[in-house]
Amino acid sequence: MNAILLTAVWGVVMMFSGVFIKSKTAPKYLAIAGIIIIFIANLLELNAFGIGVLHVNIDTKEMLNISSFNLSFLAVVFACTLLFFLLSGSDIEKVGDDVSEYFGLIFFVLCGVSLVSTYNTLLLLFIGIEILSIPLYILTGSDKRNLKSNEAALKYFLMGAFSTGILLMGIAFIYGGNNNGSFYINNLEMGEGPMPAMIAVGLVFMVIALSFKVSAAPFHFWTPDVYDGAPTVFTSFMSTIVKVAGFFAFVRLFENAFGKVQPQWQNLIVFITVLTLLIGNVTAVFQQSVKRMLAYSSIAQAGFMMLAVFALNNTAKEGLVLYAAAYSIATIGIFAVLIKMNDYTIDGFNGLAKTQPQLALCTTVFLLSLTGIPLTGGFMSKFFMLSAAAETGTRFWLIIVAVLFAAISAYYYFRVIQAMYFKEATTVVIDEKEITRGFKITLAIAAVLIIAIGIYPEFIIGWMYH
Amino acid sequence: MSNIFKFIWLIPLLPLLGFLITGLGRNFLSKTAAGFVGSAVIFASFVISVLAFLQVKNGDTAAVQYFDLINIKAFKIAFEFKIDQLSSLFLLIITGVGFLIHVYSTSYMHDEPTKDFSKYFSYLNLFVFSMLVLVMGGNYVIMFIGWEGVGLCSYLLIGYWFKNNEYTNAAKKAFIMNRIGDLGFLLAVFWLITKLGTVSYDEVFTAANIAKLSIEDITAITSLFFIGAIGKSAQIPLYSWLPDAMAGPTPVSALIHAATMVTAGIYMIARSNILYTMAPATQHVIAIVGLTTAIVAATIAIKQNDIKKVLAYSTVSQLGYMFLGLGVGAYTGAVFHVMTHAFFKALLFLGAGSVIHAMSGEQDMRNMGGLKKYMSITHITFLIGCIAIAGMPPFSGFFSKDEILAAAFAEHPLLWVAGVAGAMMTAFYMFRLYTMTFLGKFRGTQEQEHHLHESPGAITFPLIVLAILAIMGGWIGIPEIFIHGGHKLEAFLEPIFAGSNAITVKHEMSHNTEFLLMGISVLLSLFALLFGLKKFSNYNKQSDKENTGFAKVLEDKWYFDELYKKIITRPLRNVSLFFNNVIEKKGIDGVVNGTGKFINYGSRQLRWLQSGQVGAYVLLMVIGMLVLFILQLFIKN
Amino acid sequence: MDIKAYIALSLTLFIIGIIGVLTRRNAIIVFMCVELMLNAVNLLMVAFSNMHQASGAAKALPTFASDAQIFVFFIMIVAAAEVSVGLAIIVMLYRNTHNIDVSFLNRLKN
Amino acid sequence: MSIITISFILLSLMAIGSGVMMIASKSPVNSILWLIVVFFAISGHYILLNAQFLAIVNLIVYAGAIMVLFLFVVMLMNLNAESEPPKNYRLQAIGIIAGGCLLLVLLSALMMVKQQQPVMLAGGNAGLIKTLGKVLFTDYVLPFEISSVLFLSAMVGAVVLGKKTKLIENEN
Amino acid sequence: MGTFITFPELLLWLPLLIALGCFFIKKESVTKSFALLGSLLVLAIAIVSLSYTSAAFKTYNDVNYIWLSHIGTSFYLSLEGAGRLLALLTAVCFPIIFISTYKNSYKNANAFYGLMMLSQCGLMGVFVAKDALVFYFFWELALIPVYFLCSRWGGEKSIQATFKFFVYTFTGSLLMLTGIIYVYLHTGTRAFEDGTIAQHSFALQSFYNTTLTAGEQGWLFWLFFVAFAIKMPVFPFHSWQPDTYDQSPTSVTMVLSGIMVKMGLFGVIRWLIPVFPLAIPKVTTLVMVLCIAGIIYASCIAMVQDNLKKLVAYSSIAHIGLMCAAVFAMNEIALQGVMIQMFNHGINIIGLWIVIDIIEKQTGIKNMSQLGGIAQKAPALTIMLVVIAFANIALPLTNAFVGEFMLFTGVFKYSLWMAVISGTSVILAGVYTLNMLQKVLYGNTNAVTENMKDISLNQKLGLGLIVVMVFIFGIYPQPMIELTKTAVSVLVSK
Repeated sequence: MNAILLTAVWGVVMMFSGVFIKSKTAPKYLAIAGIIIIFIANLLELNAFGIGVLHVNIDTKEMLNISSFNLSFLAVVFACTLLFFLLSGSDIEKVGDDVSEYFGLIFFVLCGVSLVSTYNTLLLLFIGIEILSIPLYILTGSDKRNLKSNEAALKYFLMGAFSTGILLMGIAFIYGGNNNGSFYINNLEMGEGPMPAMIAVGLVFMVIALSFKVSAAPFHFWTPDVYDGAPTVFTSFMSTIVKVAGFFAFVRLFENAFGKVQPQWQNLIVFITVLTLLIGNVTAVFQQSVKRMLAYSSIAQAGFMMLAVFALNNTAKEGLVLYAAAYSIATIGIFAVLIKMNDYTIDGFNGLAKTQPQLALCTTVFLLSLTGIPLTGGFMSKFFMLSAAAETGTRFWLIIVAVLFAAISAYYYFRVIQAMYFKEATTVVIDEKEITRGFKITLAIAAVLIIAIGIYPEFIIGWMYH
Repeated sequence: MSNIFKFIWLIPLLPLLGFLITGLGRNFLSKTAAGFVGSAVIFASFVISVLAFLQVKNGDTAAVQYFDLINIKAFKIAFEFKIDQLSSLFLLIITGVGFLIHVYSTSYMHDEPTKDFSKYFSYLNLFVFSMLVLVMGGNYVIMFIGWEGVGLCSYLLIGYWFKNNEYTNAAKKAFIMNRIGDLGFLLAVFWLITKLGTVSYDEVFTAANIAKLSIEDITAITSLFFIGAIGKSAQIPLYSWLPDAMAGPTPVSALIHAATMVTAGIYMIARSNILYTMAPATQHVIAIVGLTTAIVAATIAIKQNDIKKVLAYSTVSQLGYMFLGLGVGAYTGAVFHVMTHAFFKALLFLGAGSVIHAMSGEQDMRNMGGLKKYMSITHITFLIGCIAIAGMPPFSGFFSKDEILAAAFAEHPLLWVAGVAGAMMTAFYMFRLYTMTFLGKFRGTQEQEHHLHESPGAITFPLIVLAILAIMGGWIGIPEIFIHGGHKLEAFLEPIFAGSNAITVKHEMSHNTEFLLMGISVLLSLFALLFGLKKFSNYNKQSDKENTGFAKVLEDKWYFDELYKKIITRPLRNVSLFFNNVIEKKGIDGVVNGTGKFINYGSRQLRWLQSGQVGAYVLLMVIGMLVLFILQLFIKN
Repeated sequence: MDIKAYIALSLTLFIIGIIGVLTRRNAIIVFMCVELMLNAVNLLMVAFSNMHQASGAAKALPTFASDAQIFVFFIMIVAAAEVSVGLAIIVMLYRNTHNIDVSFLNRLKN
Repeated sequence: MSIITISFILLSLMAIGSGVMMIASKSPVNSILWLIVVFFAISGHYILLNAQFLAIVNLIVYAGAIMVLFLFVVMLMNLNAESEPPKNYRLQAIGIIAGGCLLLVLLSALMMVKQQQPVMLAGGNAGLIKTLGKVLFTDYVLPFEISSVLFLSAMVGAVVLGKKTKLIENEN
Repeated sequence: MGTFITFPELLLWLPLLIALGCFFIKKESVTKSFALLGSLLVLAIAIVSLSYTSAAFKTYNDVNYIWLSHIGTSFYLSLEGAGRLLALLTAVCFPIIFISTYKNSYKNANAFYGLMMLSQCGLMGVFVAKDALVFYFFWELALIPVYFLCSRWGGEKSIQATFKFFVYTFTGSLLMLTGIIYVYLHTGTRAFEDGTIAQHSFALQSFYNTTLTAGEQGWLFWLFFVAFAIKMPVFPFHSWQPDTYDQSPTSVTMVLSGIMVKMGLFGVIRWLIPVFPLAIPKVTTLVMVLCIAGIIYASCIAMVQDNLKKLVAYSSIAHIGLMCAAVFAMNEIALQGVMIQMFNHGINIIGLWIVIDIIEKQTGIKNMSQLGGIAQKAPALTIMLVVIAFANIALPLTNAFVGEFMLFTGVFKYSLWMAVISGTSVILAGVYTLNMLQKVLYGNTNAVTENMKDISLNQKLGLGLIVVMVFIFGIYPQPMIELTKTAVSVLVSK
């Protein structure tokens, strides 16, 4: 509850700050302060400091379900956002004139994230998703002078609206199909037997809509274009925090509402997972632009996260939180470096290790994490996902397929590493002035975090059992 | 000096020390020092060998274990030496002849640079070491150590003049052909280990252990061992390395290819005689292979013009005789022939070396002739050697060869007929060689003639000693029919072959038959000898025609090398190239790279899905929805 | 009325919307088709609400009768918000390119 | 056949027909007008279903506000029939077939259910403003408040996107 | 848990510390000496640990830290059996590599040596891990530094070659990971000292005690085996190897061929055969046929190779194939042979690489046909090469003989024909090795080899050490056998 309220309030604060504060850099600090407050408030609610649960208590009519699992996920989200602000905050300032509005919108998105990770009714799921999406449409188009940004915004918007329609259709059928006439996801009275046709139809609609949100194939088509067209800072935010929130919503819905009839819809998820892994990994191979490659990589990673939806057990949930942390930190880190680059193609990274060894090292850690090399968080999270999928005891071939695609992923991630370390730079790769000491330190902290998750993931998983 | 057996480890160790000193010190040692060290260690070994021999003669034998080479539950292989009648006899031959060759070498190799001179001696020492390990070894693995060791040394010595690619090719050929045999040897050892869990002679040859082996086992083991022997002792089909091995310095040819290394196969079979006696099938094969080799090699020798080549083929031929002996169960005869052959063949080679030395490296007999007057000692000793190898009584070769032939006759008269034919050829080509070299007129260049001289003492001394041995060496094995109790060697070796003798059926021959056979073979050989002498005494280079027909076949060594090239070397190379170029590059690597290419291709194709058109995206999504709905609603899990 | 009639009607409208999205290239009309889809959902929801009322299921929840209608109300709210943002995006694009044909949106592909 | 059934059929035909016309008509303005007709038909259905409040809101919000906004935009851009580029009939056909298949699949799945589930028409007080208002401000206060965030962001978005800035074609 | 530091920890952390140290040293010469001294220290520890092998010293050799207890894994290291031998090999090889390449200069030497030491750490980890997850961690970790080393300091095509190598092995490892997960889910519970009771366990012992059916073991076997087979590499998974060996900087090639390939064999010995005992009888024939086909195949290709490095690479494939075949022969002789041969092969092949490196560094050529006459110019080098080359083809009294003898005996015990066919490699190996010697060393000098200098002192030292080991372990191999005897008997009794 703390998180939802504070994010909404801080969004408003940010908006007003634009009126009162004229400085272009000040909103960043305000936003950082805000996210720290939210983070701490969230931890307080989680009782992470051991001083008892501190939270705003509002009677939500059980429309929200606040558990330590949800809160630990939110903690990860806020921590990642903090990292995002620290690394890329100054780049938000460069997107356009309305800096404080951008920050405000980001806080609204976070509000949406908080909603979709704690919702207990389909209504709040719907509203949450919309709160999460609408600011993103705006942020995507925020680089107004850039036609690519415009185009991305329109594509995103049209397809997003389309998916909203599908989501609602799904909700309608689920509502119609269950005998309770209820929107509460844990009150649908799903028996063990075969689902009624209406529920089945609604379920498929929901799968489609949520797959769209998490950019799982074949509903991923917006992703590369939007991620590519959006201002890079916002791509960074969208492809990480927003995406993992989508997964969280996905898992919550299917665990609570349809967990009992899992065998009846697992085939859908398997189909989507395999297709996502295939399209994400294979298409990424040919990309020349790192930004676009990361877009496809985010699809590929989504394929892995789909395994959590496939498995829906405790390990899967732990794994999802881990995945959220590892994937977000790594991707935010890479994007933070990418933004500073003069050239977004892979060749643009040539020789980075010469001029900026620390940056190159950190980027390497991030890329290794995304590949899933041990000692990095990426490995641990993938490992949890695979374990979770294997624990179901069915379709073991799925995880073999998954690892084979993971092997392909090495192909494109390592191209960047090769460029940085083994190739000579032809032009100036990076604007030296942009790389402040603080930036380097933050990046290093991110890298250390990745390794910390890889070595001892229990410090995050531990939150879930507070 | 109560028990010399305590010191037998010195016998191989001394040459090893010599190897290390001359090898490591090749930059510091003078030629004299190197030659001295090299020869002295062999002499010391010889002395100990003699002492050991004397003790063995008193009926003492010993098997000494030093440490475990491999000791696991399944089996144990110890580093052990065995001194008995057989090995002590071989020790004498090896160290004795070896020593003479060392002495000879000090002079023969004197023109080499100091470093290479030292290197040469270190190789020689190492060779002697390996050979000693081979014969002293108390089990097959130790024997194998020496077995491969001599192969290595012969490789090093043949390729001694490594700048010449021909020579290194010969070295390579020798090693590889030996290795083919070694594989057979190894497999036999594996077989023994698998069946018996031991390779120690003392344990393998016990009745209890042999009883564990089926007749198939024994046949297989003996055949495999025989393959080893074929390689090492240059029998058909693995004989062709030996003539090529003449690329090495001549003393090396004498040492390796006459006196010691090639006899390893005979030693090994004699050592395992009991197994062979129990495997008559193998024995028949051995006899036939031996005989074939003896005759084929002899025919080739007739048409060779290189003095060393003739000797080399004669070696092959003589080895064939020894195998014939082994094949017909005349183990003593074979060993006897090994001994006599060591004397006269070393003598012949060294004599040839002396000639070559005098001729400034010329080896073609067509350019020699009339050397008699320039090199009297060499001439006389060489003549003795020739008579000995031709099997004229009472020279050593007569006794040993006769014993083999007698045994062959007892086995089957045809074997004897073929053997005699071979003996005739031997007499013929040896005297062809002798005549072309020493008799007639000198056919070389003026310059060569000017240089002709008798060799120095270090060369002639071994010749003289060996000539004496070539005459008298056979007297320890005079058959019963001449003197009662004359065959001292047989009596000496009796304990070794006792097991075999016990189970073989003795074909007793009447004395008359024996005399008759002896007479016929001697007469025929004498006839061939004289024919050779006559035919080539007026040899003229100009009148020598190009060989045609069968003679050409003989001159070209029955086209064995070409055959190998055609059926082994070239196909193997083609297969390898096929592996490398097709299977490896196109096949296996092609699949691996193809996977990468396929993914790349897929990537290029898949990205066309991402057309940028919202309409197309939605269409694809709708199709996806359709699929999912059908999957969920109409396909039952 | 049987609920199936409503389901059929609203699905038909929904699919008409989808077909519109598929076939039309004018961004505004595409957007309108999405609105049609939303309305189809709204209709279905109200119909379901009445269906539940008719079957008298789940009396335990006090608000169940109005739930769906409230939901529809929220859908309308969201639709309105979406429209404001959507039209802003369309206008922005139009200002930059003087075209709102979605098939010209192909700077981003592959 | 009762009057309700007849009106249901009429309204349905009206809704479907206008919907088809909307996607079929060339001129954007016509499309908008056909869509408004659809909204009216749906409002009619709401009344049949005894959801008076929604019927009104539908007219006010959709037909009144949203569609007018659309109309404004279309007018502002001066779009007309000719501005729509020539159509790609093959793509359209594929689109229609795909959509049709989808409809077929869904309907065949849903209509197979034998059991009848009647819909209550013209009865109950769930759709009354009073009832709805009470529920909205008690039980649904959280979503209601939260949706203000939605509006705020939409408002901010409209402002951020609507402000005029000069265009630099930046092909990065 | 004892409070003292144990041997496996020392062997693991020391290289890591040295690696970190190297990264921070700027001066090349200092880095070199630092890395060399460090690796010598590791060697010293490894040697000292040899005197604490008996069961009484278990606390010196075992260490078990709680780590991720709720998923049933702990940081469990143990120095024993085959692992001890290979850890020793790792410890021995690095100083030799450093010594013999001491004169080579590298760009960014600190990074080079740091990464080398990192790879040592990874290798040590593989050999001492007794927990599947820890094993997998180090299995991958050993790969990463090597990837960077090969790509950064390798030949002109090194990036592609190394990348192929990386993706290939990575794919294999990932398949193994799925296998590990599957087995893990079929283990029993594991109780920890801190009171946690995990549902399943990653401990090696639990892996041995799983209740997998024969059918499951059958396909799980292949998941593991592919990973190991790629690493070894066994035909037909070998195609990464010649290119990588060819393109890598030679000191890395030494690590790769000397030690890393043993990871595969080690994996088979410790993690494959005992875990899937029911699968073994079914697959043995197929695996052995693969191995033996690989022996002949690789030997044949080696015969027609002109590139010196590729020749050695293919010869290594043949040797490893034999070892792998012997492992699957599953008898005491064969396994004992494998144990010591793993060590010996490592020593010998590193020796070969050192020589090749010297030749390549001096002449810039690795094609045999362009070389020749080196024997005249560099007699010391020639002697070393001849000794090592003959050791490589297992001449008696060299270290490899004992190993290969036992390997062949073991294979023979399993099947006569397999022994015969694989035995022909003895001949083929002779052919290509002698070809190499002839083309490189003998004949007349040419323009390239005209100015060849003999080896320097450090190279002499490095090669000398190898030659000494070649003979010591060739003449008296029993101590090495003793070291692994118990491990073998445990394995055989399984």
